[in-house]
Amino acid sequence: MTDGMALLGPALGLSAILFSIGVAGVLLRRNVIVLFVCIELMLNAVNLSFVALAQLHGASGQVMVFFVMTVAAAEAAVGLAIILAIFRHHQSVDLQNINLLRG
Amino acid sequence: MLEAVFYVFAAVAVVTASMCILSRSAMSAVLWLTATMLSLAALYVLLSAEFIAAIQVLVYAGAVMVLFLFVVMLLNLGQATTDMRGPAALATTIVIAGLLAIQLFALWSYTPARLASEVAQAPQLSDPATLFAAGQIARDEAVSRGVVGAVAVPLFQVYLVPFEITSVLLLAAIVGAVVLAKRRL
Amino acid sequence: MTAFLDSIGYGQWILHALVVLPLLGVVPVLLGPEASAKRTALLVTSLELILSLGLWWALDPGRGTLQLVSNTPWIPGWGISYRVGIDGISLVMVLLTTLLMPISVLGSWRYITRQERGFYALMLALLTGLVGVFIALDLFVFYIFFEIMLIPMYFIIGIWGGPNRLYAAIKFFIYTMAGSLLMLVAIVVLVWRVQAVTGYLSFSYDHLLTNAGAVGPLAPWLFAAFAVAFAIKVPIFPFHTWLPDAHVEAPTAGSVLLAAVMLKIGTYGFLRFAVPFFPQVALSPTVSRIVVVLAVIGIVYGALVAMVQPDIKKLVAYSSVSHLGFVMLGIWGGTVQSVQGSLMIMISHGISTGALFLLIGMIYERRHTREIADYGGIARVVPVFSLIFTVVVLSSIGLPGLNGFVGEFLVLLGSFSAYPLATVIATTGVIFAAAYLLWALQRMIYNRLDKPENERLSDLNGRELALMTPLLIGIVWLGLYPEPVLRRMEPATRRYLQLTQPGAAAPVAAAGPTIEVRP
Amino acid sequence: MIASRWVWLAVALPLAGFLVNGALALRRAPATRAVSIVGPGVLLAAFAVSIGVFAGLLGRPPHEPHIVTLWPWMTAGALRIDLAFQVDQLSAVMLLVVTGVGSLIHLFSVGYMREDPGYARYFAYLNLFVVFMLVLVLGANFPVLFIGWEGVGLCSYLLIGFWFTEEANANAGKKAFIMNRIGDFGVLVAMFFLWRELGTLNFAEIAARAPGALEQGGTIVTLITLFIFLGCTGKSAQIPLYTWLPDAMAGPTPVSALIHAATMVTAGVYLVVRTNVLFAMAPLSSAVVAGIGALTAIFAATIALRQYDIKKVLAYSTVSQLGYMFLAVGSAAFAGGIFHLATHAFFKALLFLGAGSVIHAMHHAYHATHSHEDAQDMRNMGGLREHMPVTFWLMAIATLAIAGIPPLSGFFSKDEILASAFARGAEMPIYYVYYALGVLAALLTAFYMARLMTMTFLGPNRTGDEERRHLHEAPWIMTGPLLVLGILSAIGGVINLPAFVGGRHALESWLEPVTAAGAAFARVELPHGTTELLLVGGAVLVGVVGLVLGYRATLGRRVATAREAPEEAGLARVLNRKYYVDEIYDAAVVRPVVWLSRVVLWKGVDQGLVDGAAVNGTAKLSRGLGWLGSRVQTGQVGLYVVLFLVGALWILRAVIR
Repeated sequence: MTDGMALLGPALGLSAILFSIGVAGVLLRRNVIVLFVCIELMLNAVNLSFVALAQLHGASGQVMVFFVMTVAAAEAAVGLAIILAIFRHHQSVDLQNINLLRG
Repeated sequence: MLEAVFYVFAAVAVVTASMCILSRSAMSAVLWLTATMLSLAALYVLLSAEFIAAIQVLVYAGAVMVLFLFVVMLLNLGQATTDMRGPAALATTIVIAGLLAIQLFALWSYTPARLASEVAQAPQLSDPATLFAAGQIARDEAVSRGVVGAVAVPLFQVYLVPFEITSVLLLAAIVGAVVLAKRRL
Repeated sequence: MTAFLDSIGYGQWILHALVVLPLLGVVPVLLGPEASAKRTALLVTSLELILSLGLWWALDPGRGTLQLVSNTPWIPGWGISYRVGIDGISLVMVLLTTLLMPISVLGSWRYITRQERGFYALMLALLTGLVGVFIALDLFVFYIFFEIMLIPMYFIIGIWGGPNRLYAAIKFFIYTMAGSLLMLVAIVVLVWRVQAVTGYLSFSYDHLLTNAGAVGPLAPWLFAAFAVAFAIKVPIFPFHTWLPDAHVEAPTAGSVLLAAVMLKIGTYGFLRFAVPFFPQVALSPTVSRIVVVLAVIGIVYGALVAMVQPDIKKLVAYSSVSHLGFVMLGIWGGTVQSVQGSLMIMISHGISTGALFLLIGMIYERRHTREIADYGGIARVVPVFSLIFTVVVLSSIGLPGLNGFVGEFLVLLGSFSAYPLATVIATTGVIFAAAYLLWALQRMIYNRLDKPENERLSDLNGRELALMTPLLIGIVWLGLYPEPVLRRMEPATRRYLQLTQPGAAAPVAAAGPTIEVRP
Repeated sequence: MIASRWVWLAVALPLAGFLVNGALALRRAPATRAVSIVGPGVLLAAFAVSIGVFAGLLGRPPHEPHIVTLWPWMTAGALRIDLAFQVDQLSAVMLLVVTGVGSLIHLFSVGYMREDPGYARYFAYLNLFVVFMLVLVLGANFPVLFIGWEGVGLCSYLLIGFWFTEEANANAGKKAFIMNRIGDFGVLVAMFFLWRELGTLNFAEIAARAPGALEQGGTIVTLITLFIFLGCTGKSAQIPLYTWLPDAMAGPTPVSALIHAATMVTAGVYLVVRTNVLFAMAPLSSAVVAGIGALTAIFAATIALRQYDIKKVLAYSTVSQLGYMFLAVGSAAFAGGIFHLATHAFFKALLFLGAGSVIHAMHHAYHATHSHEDAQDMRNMGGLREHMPVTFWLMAIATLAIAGIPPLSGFFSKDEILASAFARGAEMPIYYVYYALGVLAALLTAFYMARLMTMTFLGPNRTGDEERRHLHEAPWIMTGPLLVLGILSAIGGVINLPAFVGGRHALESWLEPVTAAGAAFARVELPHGTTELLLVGGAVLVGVVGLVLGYRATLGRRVATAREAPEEAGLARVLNRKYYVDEIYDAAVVRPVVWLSRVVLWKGVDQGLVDGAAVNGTAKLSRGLGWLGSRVQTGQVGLYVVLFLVGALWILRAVIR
């Protein structure tokens, strides 16, 4: 089953592309929810590279993915709760006018 | 043959990801992301990480994305609101994302052999098989213990402490979410 | 007299006593009742003066080297020892300080009404700082005293000062502090380089002096750091703007000590540390030309700007800039006469300007204004004050026969051979000095007595006369018979010139602390 | 010989007088009795000591001056300056003139200043002045001379501004001191040159070392002498530093007599004679000295023509006569200069004191009738001959003397100066021009003196009928000294009678040891025989013509009193306004300097550049940077992400390669 090894290069390449798309999404969109979605996408890209390299470094790669997922879940939960609170206050989730924390 | 399958799913993942960031409404963005996740699950299988693929589908695609859906519907953001930033933001995005992609795309040419040669100090040792024995052991484990066992052993032995910490993390997240989201305590 | 002094082992304990006594004095001042604070302060400072008079005989005028040196290791790990000693130059400065301190305490008898205890405690702390700076022979100890001096002066200006005293106090503090930090860096680098070459880590002045050559290419930078720190203190032309503000806002005692003693620490620093450590750099053509030009600018600029000042204290402040310009010209004049002249100006400027500020303080206590225009024709109302004020003004103009002239004459005479053109321009400073001070004197004392408030001024009382007499005696005595003072300073001047003239034989690197420096 | 050891007593006595009077002045109660004894008494004692010293000198071998060292004053390295007095022929003569004329003027002041509230203070300053003048004259080296030099400047400041409640007087005092100070700058620089070149400041050593060390006619010796002369112009009110003298008339008249006629203003001439070796070695500077002397003589004389204040006329006359003295020393006739200095002291002091008694009488008259006319304006006088005969006749003698009418003293001294200028012409033709200017100035001098005499004493009285009854002769205490001075100005010529009258130049031979050093380089041979007689005749003729013209010109025109006097016109106006020199100085020097220091230096450089830009500037700069930093925190999450990613990219770029 060494063919999985052969896939290492393309997998890492794909993870790079997905990560860039995620970043583009974060920069492009003003809606906070979509922002979170893009962050999730970036996390998935990272998971992909973890998995790809797990073939070389053993199962610890996959354990990492496992942890990344738990963190992502926690982050999503808290983030969305914050968004709910903001929405209740501002009636909008547009990033532009959530700027109270400034110099 | 495996490459072909890989590239198909890779293409699907890229398309769905692009559609996700370009979609007009939040609802469609979430759904496209779910599709990307599923295609990734398929790729995990190709990379002989079957257990992770399952978890991906169950936990990530299932639970987290559903949570997103809930929030989107709760705030009835479904209708299309073009929240795309202005042309200036578009330009910066292209520049930054482009640069990032170029930088990271160099990873595409990383074969195990090249990785080994870079990692090993002494040039004569740069045979990937000997250096990355751990990968082979893991695969033998998977065969002997089954896919889930191969992941479970390091999870509960080597990484036991981080595992417990994540549980505390999740507890904190739950409490946080409840406190923040409730209207009046 | 010297026999009596030796019998009581005067040489060993006097320098420590002079430093510690004021600090001990602080305790009774703070604990005692508010009213008696000034009396205790006067007692302590007078005691200090009497003690310090012994130095006049204890110092052997024959030898130029550092005497009464006592060395107690303090932080052996870093090679720092509490090392003190005096020579002709520091003797005279210490005596000036101890003389002026009781006078300024007596001068602020009725001037300071709020928090008297705090004020007199700070004055005593200031006395420690001032005396310490002049006798310190360990660069670390010198730096500490250099800083100790700033803090009390900051509070004296900041709390008991005039209307916008905070601005003046902060400006004074930061300005001087910036300079001294530069100096600290230079000291550390110097000690480190010397340690690298001689292998012996020590902050002691003699050790560093003999091996200052070890600094090699860093010398210009180190000299620059020292020079800037002291230039701010002197002050030399571009760094002088803190002085008028500090003087205008400071209370009388603060102004007296600031002008009479603290400015001299800058020139003392040049004479003791900056130039002897790096003679090649200090006396190189470029640096000398810069310093001389700045000095001459200081003289003429100070005098011209003083001419148009509406506020008498600012006028005297700018006149100090002008006088100290002469001192710098003298130090770089490079002859025995010019350096002796600089030292004489340091003393006589201290006495004359100190007296001027005291008088201004006295008239301010009565009339509560420093604008020259508010006065006029008070000679008939306060004849004694006018007479003393005229004598002091004449002494600071440099009328021959009074103390101002001796110093200025020697400086100009001495530096004429080295810098003829600069000296001629500096001599015009003499004309402007007469112009601005006489004009101010005339507008204050002579002219018409047209303002009603001036008619009811009371003349000087006993206390004020008492504190002016020693200064007046000093003015006349130093003017007509400066001989004993000059004789005591001459060996130290010769030693300074011998250390800094390019031809001075580079003294052999003496390992370890030496009591007598073998030139 | 022992007498000169007591020379310091001559200085100590007036000093004691100053201290006593000063103390009395500070006490509230005016002790006029005690002061009027101490003041002049101390001067008379000093005069006695001077006579003793003079007698002592007669017995001494002429060539070594007697140096009396009091104590070492300044020693620094090779420099050794003692507070020492030098008693030699020159200082003895000056000693006599100063204490002699001084005592007479002190006596006169007792009468003149009796009613003044500041009586004690006046005598204190006057005594202090004599102390400094003696120190100046007796100084053995430049710095000691400089003590006297500046000291007399200080006393003239105090005395000119004596009635200081009037701002004008105080200003005049200040102007005098500062202008003197500009002159002193010259003396200081000369001292530094001498120290650098000759390594000494003692007069004796300078005279000894100068011929060897300094190259004759070289730039160094010329520079030294020019700087010394700058000092002299300041002190002796020559062009360009003369404008303070006419304003100095703001002081009491005896002060003008003592300081601004007899003693202080002659200090410049004394210094030139004292350092005659230097001037003799620098022909160029001597020419400059003589030139400025002649120019000042003619220039001041022209201004005096049109002045109406009696003291101003005398002031410009002094400036002019001083010009003559410098003309003399400029043409190497050092003894001639001193001779004229002495005779001038006599008749000018007499003229000033005479004017003083006239003004005193006028004050009484106006005081009695409470009118506020100007007591010093000649247009209010006239016909005082009947009321003040003694003063009139004595001032007439002085007028004839100053005009150079034989056998009075002025004739001999002025004639000798003109003769020496003429003789010097042989070597340097420019001196002929100076001679011509001298003669012209002599004509004008006779003219304005005659004008003054006729305006004041002759013709109809214009003071006013009421006041005329109060006009009467000054008390004997004032006319006494006048009498003595009158005699002196008449027979003053005897001290240096020229050959053609059978004299043997007594003063010149007396001063020979002092002027010997200079004579070695520049010797002036007075013309003999016919040319001498021609010159003398010419001078006398000029004097007489001037007097007659002056008398006829003023008597002819009807002179209106000061109040109705019409405004001057044309040239007369320019002369009356002193060629507007004061205004020119003010505009060209004083105002620009004040503007420069106020606007440019203080506001511009100090507040603006150094304080504003450098000091407060750095404060503003740091605050600005802080403000800039806060601008970045806009609150826009998007911006933060971009910045974050840019940072990440930067690190990535470094890592990847």
